[in-house]
Amino acid sequence: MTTSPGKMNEPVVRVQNLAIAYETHSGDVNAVRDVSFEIHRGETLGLVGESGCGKSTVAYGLVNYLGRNGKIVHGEIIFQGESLVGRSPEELRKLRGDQIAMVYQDPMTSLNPVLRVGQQMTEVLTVHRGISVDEARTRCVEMLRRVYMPDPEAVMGRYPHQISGGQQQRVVIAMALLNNPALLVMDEPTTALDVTVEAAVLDLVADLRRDFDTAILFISHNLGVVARVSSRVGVMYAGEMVEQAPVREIFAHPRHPYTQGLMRCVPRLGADKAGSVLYPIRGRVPAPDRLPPGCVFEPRCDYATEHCRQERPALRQISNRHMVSCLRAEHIRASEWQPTEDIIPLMPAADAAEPETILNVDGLRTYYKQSSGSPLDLIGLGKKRYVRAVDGVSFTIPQGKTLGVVGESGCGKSTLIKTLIGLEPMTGGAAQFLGFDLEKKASKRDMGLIRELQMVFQNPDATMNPSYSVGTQIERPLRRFKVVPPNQIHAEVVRLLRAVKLDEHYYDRRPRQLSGGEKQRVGIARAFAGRPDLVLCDEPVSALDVSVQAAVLNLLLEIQREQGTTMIFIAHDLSVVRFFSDYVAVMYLGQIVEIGPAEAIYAPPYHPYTESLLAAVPIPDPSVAQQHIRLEGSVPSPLNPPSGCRFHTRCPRRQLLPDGGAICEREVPPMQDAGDGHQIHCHIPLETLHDLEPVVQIAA
Amino acid sequence: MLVKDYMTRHPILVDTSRRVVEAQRLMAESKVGHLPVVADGKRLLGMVSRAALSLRPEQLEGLSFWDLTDYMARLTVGRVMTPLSDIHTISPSSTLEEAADLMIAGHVTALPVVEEGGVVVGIITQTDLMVELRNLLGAIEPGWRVVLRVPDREGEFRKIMLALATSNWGVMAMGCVRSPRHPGFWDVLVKVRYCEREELVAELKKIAGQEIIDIRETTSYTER
Amino acid sequence: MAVIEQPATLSAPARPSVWGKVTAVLALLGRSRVAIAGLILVGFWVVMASFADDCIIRPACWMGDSEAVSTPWLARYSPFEQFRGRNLEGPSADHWLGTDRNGRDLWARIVHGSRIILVLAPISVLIALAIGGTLGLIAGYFGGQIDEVLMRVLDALMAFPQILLYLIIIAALGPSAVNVVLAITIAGAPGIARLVRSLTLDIKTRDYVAAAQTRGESPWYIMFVEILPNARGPIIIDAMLRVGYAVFAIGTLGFLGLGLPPPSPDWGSIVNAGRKFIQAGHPWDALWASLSIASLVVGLNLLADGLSEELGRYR
Amino acid sequence: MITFLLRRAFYLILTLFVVSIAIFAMSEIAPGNIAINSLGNTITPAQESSFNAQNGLDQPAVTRYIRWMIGSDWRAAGLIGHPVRQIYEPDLNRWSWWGALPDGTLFQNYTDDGENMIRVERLADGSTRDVPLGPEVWKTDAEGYPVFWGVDREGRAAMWVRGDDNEAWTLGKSTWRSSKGAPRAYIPLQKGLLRGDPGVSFFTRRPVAETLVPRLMNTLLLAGIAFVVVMPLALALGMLAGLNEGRILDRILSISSLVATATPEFASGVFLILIFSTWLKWLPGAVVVSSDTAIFERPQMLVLPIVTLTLIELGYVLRITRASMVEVMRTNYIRTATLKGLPQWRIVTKHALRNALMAPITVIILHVNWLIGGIVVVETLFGYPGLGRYVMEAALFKDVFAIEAATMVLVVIAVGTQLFADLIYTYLNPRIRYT
Repeated sequence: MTTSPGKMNEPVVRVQNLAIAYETHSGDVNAVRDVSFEIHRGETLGLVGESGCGKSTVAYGLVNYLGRNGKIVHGEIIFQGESLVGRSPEELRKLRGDQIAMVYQDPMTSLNPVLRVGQQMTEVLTVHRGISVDEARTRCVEMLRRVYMPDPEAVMGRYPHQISGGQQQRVVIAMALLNNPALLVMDEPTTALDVTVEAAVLDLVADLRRDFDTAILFISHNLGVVARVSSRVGVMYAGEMVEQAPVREIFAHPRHPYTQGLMRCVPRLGADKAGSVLYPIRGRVPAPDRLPPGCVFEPRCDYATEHCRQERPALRQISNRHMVSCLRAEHIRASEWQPTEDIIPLMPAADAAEPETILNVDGLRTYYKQSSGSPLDLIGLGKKRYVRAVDGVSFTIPQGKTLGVVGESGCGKSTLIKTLIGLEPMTGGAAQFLGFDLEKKASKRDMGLIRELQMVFQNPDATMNPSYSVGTQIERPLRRFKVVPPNQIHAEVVRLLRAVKLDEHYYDRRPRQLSGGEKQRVGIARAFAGRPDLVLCDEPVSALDVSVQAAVLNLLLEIQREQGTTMIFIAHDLSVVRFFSDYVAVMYLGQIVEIGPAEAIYAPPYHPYTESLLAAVPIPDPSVAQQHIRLEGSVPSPLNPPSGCRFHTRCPRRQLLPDGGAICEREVPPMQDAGDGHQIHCHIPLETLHDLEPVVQIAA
Repeated sequence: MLVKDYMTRHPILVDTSRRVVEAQRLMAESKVGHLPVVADGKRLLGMVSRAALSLRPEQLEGLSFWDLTDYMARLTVGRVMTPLSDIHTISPSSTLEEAADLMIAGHVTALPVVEEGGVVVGIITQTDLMVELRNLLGAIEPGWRVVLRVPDREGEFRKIMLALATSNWGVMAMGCVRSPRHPGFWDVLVKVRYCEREELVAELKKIAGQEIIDIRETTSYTER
Repeated sequence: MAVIEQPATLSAPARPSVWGKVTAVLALLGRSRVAIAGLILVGFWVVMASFADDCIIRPACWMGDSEAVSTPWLARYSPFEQFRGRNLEGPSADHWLGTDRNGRDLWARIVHGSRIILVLAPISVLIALAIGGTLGLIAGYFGGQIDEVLMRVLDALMAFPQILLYLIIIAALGPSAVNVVLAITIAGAPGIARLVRSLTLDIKTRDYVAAAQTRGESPWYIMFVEILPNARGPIIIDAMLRVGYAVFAIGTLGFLGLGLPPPSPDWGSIVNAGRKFIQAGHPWDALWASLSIASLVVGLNLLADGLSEELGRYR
Repeated sequence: MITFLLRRAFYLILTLFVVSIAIFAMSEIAPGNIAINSLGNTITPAQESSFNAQNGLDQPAVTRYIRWMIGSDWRAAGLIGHPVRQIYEPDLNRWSWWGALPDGTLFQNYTDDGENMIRVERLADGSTRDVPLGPEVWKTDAEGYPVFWGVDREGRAAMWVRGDDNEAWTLGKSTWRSSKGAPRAYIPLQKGLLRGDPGVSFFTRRPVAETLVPRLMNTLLLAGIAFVVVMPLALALGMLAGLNEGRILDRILSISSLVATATPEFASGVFLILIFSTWLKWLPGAVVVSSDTAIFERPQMLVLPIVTLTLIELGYVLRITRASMVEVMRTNYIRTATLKGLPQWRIVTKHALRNALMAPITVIILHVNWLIGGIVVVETLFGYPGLGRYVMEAALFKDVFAIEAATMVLVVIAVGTQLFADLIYTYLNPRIRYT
């Protein structure tokens, strides 16, 4: 029996032609223009788009919190039948936290560090309801229990820094729901969280929407997340809403070229580089003060015509509940799209016959010393404790192949490659690379070794030194490694710039004049300047927007194919790792729990941890069925890892073993070989693991 | 089947200080017939309906045009609402029957749903109950609607259940009510699908003492 | 001020010339009224100090060759010339600000005093910057035991009230220009070291530093080429404030009789000498010198304040 | 949390130790000889060495540091065989050292000829009587000399050698006096800084503590009043400016506070004297007192020094508080509080205040160092009899023990306030309280 949506068909909130501008030195800049949408009770509208598209501005415009220099210049926000624009601050204050609530991106900074969780929650009730603190406390505890917070009474008495990130976000959500708001605005609520925690929070959001009949505006840059929680999806580009449709409809039949482009940028889970291609969208999002005169997407659109250059399209209905702002929406089909010539599909690298092993890591350990915090430390007598960041990792990589490493944050994947490259001292074990021992720190290594081992970094804003020009920074490794004679350095820099698809004008550019993707390209050029044999990539694309991410991945693949470089590739996005890597290692608490060829990792048999990770990945396709496996609790401290199998405290598959997996607590799990170099460290027999249902039903 | 599952959550609320004309516009634009009147923090103070908002001539007697404008401008929702003491409220954990009973008893068409502490969490209207009655009896998908008249004694109901269960048909709805004009009998409505009319009739005819008084095929309903 | 009013272009030219940088900074300053006020105050004293006499065009004079006789320009008289019978006079056409008890022209003394202070203060800050900056870089970059020991020592120095440091140093070594610079350097270096250390701790976690490490660069290269240039913004603003403090400190030392030995026209010494005559109805010495030092320090602070505010706005 | 505080306390004690060595070392390397500084440059080498020996200046630096810090009486008592005690002699208005016999009798020693030691016993009424001692008092030391350790008439532990005719020079009222049969070695008796005795000034020949303590009290009074005036005012105004960031009130407060902090105390003091004393004649422009403790006679004398001190501190604290408030008001948790629909006053008092106070409290209290500088200047400018002026005078006259003692007192105050700042910070910041 269906629940009745009630007889009131009026939406909770209706936004009409909203335009928001920010005052700057050079006049008003329209961050959001002409945005319209409505959200009904119990409905979630997902808002997606790359950074700088005005998603968050819409969210804060909705609660009328635009800072001193932001203002609504045009349009209406009708909330529960009445306009929010032009209301007095006192009226708005009464609505906020009562009828309209908000959940934020970064839960840690959104909670006041000096007030206990309980104080922060109860005041929402005492202020809006005027009830006693005791009564408010009972209600808060109830609400915390409702958001599946373990031990809610205790949490009420804690300070925000004493609970984990996922729990903080639950507190923020519970706080938002205390007054049973009609509208809940969620601004990237899971972006700061790990994939497993994200999955749990998204489940919670779906639950709450059903139980509270709340209208939710859910903002995310991640197509997979939006696909999981939304009932309808709006796509924003450069401050405008370009397409809006029910979630299944938009993922099955995207009509706007931008939406289509976004979907072509992200690898599907299970796709690999041999069988599929990522097509980045060329160009970048225009700044709000330099918009093209016609369609905002026209400069990046493959279908643009003269007409598009002159006329700005409006959002219009093209079928039942599907709206799009494209003049040519009826004429374009996603299936008939052909890549333009400047995006060349990559050919799979020819498989050399049995390549030789280039890197051999055996039992690698990296510990950090941490003081125990006892007063004895002052005089050096305190007991030393060690953070076991990497604790006995072994693997080999054949020449020219890519090893992907995945795992939650804090699993030691970054420490692993920092140790290999010599940024962190090795505590134990051995690593051999081309006959060199990797025991020493980088500053003490042989120049020949340094040259062959380079790294690509995560944060595009920090990868380049802001004080020097692009050319100077690429020159430095060339001079240092004496790659080319000094008189040819300039030519070589230009060649490298071209290789990363930047023209020579970039030679004199400063980092601040570059976009994130361009900076990352320069970082790649610098890493590859010495023609290294092994390049370690530390989340090179995770800080980039999806369209840029695709371009950078393609670039790395292309250089790898040309130079035959071996790579270790770290990412938290399992789809990207699957796409990019030949082999994949899954790490948990400093150890590899599963390693093997990429295709083998993503199908049974898998380690229960891998299985949970796969179940948690948000997939940008609402038609894909995913099993519901969720990890309990948070990652234990690497200071004091659990005995036996380190995963036993959270393992959802322990009951497959006799007596509930008592052995997992006692004994280190054996390595089980599933053939073809696929190794699983688990007590559960391979056959049992093999019979598990695949987590993701990947459509052929 | 509790009120909380069938009420409309997050109803539009008005403040006591709101002017009557504004409330009228709000009701018209939002297509609602009732507005709970609240003070700070959604605490219920009363209700207004369209009828309550419409002005009665005697109220305006003897007012000049200017007085009238002034009167209208000052007339607030708080002055015309039915105060809390005069209205029926219902808790979210009450049953639908209780809601219906309250409406019948109080001659009202809508009830505010109020939590402990007087906080409005929803509103339930006659229409909501009608929708549920319809769904209860007919579900919303096509099938055979059969009404049987059965004697008022133990075991009759069981016979129908047995007949339907052995045949593996889908039973979508079932309801029984005392026959309005035939004391000693019950009218039982069943909605069945995945079967042919003949099979259904044949099977039900086998039951002694019961009579098919109506059988018809229903198709679709307004979606709500 | 036409140059200042010109708004800075958002996308800087590909190869910014030195002049381009200067105009960019001026344009940034031009946005802030506070900074302009500071610039005018400081500029006034810089002009006075530069053109007090013809010293600026005679290199012999730069080296402190006291034999050479300077021709007064803006100062009108020599700061040491005593006008007989005209001691303790108020302002007049002959002596704009009056004369002191020895019949010396106060305007000439004030103007020459600005030269002393505007030479000594920046020099002491530069030396403190060099020492403190290096220590801060070393402590921040290497961390561990080196950091621990260095910071303990610097903390101890900072726990020491600065005035006592000045007193003890000057008391131990005697008043002279060199000792004044030394005292201010020793007092200022720990603060700079702390600032640079905290900046280094932040910057050294950036990926470009890791990139340099993976190239096997030497620690000194990383500290001075990769880290230091990126710390320059806060350091420059801090240095500007510190020049203000240094002026403040030099004045205070002079006032306490620990500054430059007489007859040097040190502002602090002028106040110290002149305060005896305040009650006697001749407040001019103390008043002018106090006003001068206050205006210079306030100017420097306004400049630093305006600059940091504008920089902050674009960060 | 305990660990954090212990750690801080440990470092502060370490700091104090380092500072004490530094102060000692600095007065050590100061050019010029204490003897010459104290006695003038006409003294003969014999007089100088005698002076040095009597004052323990012939000892190595380490020994003198230890004596300065933890005293020399325990060492002397060990050598004498009797405890030594410091008593006040009312008729002479001074403190002096005596040895104490087991029955409690106080004594000093002298000899006229190097053979017969005489014990001067002090009677209850303050008079003395001489008791000759027998030859058995001479003990043979490690090098075979017959020696006697006692307390000499000047109150120093001293070692006589039997049969010695050593000549000692002492400066009387104005003339040098030479005496025979003087001790060979001296240990000037003092309790040491840690036990509250910073020694005797070479300049005034009075115990340093005697002058230092009242001066310190005067200074604490001045600084205390200034502090009590400044803190609430500056914090409140700073908050006000921070909450009205960019508005006209903020502008006025910011600029005037900048001017107030940037103007050196002696300059603002001169302005205040000119305005309120010379021109308006409302208040006295200097503190003139008959004795160090008489500052309460005319409280209005205190006004200008306090205002001068207040101005500079007020500006500084106001600016820090404002900056902190502005920063806090931009944080995400204030955004959360606003979007929770809390009233503005509640956001400010409950959410912003404590966070905004956290940064300034530590910085402000660390600024005590700066305040000390201000105190020295203000006391000098207004002629206020406080510790600041005492330090100044001691520095000018190179009165080593006075400089050392006053400096240590000021450093202890500075360092102590740091510990206090840490305590407050810990109280305000739960991140440290619960780790």
